[in-house]
Amino acid sequence: MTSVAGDTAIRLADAVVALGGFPALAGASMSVERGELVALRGANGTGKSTLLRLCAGLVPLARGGATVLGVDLADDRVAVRQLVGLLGHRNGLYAELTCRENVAFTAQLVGASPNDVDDALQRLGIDARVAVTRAGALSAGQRRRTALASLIVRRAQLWLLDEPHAGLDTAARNELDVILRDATRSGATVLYTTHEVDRAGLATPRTVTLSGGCVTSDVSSKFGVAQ
Amino acid sequence: MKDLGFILASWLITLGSIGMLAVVTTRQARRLSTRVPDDVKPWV
Amino acid sequence: MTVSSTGTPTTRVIGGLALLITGWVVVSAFFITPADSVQGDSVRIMYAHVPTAWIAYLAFVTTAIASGFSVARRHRTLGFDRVAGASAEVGVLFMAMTLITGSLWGRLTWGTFWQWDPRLTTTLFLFVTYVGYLAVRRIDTDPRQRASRSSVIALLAVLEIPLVHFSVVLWRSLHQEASVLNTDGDVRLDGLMLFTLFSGVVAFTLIFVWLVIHRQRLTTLSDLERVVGLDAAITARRAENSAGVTA
Amino acid sequence: MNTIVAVAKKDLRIEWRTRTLLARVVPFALLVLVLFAVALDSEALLLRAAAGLVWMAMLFSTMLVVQRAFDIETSDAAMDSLLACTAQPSRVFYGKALSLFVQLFALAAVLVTAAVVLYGASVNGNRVVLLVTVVVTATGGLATVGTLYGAVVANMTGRDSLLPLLALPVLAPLLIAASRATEAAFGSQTIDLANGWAWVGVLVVYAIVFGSAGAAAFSPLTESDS
Repeated sequence: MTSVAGDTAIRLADAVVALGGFPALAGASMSVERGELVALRGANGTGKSTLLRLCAGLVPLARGGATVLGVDLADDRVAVRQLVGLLGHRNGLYAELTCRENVAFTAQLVGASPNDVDDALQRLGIDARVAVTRAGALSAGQRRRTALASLIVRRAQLWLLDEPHAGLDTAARNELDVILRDATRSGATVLYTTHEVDRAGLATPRTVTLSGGCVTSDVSSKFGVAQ
Repeated sequence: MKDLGFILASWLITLGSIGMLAVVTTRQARRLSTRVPDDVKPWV
Repeated sequence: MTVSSTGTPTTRVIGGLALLITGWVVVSAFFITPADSVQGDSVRIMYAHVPTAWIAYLAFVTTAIASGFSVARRHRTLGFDRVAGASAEVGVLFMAMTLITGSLWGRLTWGTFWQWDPRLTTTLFLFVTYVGYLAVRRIDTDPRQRASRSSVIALLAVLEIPLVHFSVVLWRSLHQEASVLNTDGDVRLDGLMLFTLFSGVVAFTLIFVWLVIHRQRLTTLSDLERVVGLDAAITARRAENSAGVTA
Repeated sequence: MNTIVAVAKKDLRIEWRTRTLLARVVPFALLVLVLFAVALDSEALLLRAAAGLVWMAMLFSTMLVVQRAFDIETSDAAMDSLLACTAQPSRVFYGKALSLFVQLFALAAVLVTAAVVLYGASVNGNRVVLLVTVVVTATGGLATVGTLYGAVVANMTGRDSLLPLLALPVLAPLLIAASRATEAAFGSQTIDLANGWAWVGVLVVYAIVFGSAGAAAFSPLTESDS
């Protein structure tokens, strides 16, 4: 899928998002090119999740400008929904369906093949036993992996991941890093939040730090950022 | 006048509720107006 | 100095005129017009009831049209949505008054407070539908979201009401019951009675316009208050942020 | 088409595993019928009211089924991903309506049987055709309106009390038409068979109107706000 937006995936200009009168984003500005892998850092309550939800078209823009994949969010935030894959706090799974059924449902909707489902499950280390377990009975980490598998199957242009590493074991975290880099190599843009300094630094060429609902630092490095 | 009670009741209900809505509206307006600066009010 | 009301010279003129004409209608209804040959004195309720009902229907037509415009403009201008909401608020009140005064009149004329005739039944459903519409509007959310949601409800009501009316008409037509009294309120009126009724319609239309103008300005105020509050909150959050960095 | 079937199958599979309909809604609807019988306390009156009571019970049960159908979507924010995966939200609407239709149809079958058993209503000969048509068209209307207003309240606070307030007035024409037509099918003295079929016409128009309106309105309704 091509877009008229050129090379910019996300452009925020003093973006403000109000949640019940509270400015969760209080004028954030940043720009992300297509194919970039960007980590969003910041303490709890600095607006990381809100920034992701804004980019996914789930919350209205109150002030400023926001363009995601060529879609002006102030004008039509629903249009961006289809281009973006969001993994939020909640996994978006059906508790009564098995892990595999959840991923297969996504595959059916986007027209992916059953092979894609198997590949995605395998990449996230979901074995046959877990695959046939109801999502409601899985552990938090396994549910997270299932949601990630759904995301892989979707092949979205922009990946927005809220704390994707949380709840995963070391092997899965490393595999996730590989998956994210593969995604950017195939042209997708990845934006994920984390509050782990080392992971943000080592795995990611660019780290954007949020504080008080604003972008306070933006560091790019090929070698990672020394803290 | 026959059925004066019914007729009076109808008129009182009608004019009373309109009056009440008008009073509530103006009071609310007075309360809210002070919290918003004049230069953004489109009718000022 | 802040202007401490939503009034303007125009609304004051409208309000004054409305009061004046309403005064005349009351005087005429009680003391000048004669009793009706069929209905007797209960016709005096009609001078309040008919204009009220007229305004109630006018209000819902206004809401429907304003909602349609709001959708057509894709809720970019919230003015239409505010008018739709204000009109529905006024309409629900007038609809309640219509139902009450109507049943008082019905008690005198038909001998019953309520009859399941199509007009009454449709009016009742119209009332309940717009109570629901107002309930949706009251949910605290972003104004544009409010506009988008409530316009859908208002436009669905436009579909619903003819269906309700049609099915009630069909339903009642199957019951061949004689009316208690063969009148449905459309009485023959002499010149003065007609003029009083007409004055009532004019007066209540002015009242409606006055109320809608003021109430949509109230919505504007509370939307603006949100904006002003957000400005303050953004400044506060940014200040807290820079304070945190220097500390 | 694919999306419609996928969504409907997903909903029905979840329903089959939780058996909410069987375990809660069907008992509730039967209970309503029994309580009506106790309240009316007259067999002649019950027989006369049977059709209306069946559809009243259907309306109340629809509220439960619709709430359940959207709880599935909102409890883990699955609706957001679902809508993100489809180009046409109207297909999600039809998918959810289809699954509601299947569930409500099964419920209607149970309730009509219950009316025959409990209230002494009788259906015979060519009246069966009318009855089946009424149940199909009325259930179609219930499913589309239910899905539409379920979506309206899905991301609102206090939706449990809001759904009946919004949906029941809209369902009034359906209640009137379905009750009268079912009355005709039950062999009532007041309504003949031809009139029964006229009411079916109303039900068809109703289902088509809200089926298309729902599909058109579904997309703006699903914008979440927090």
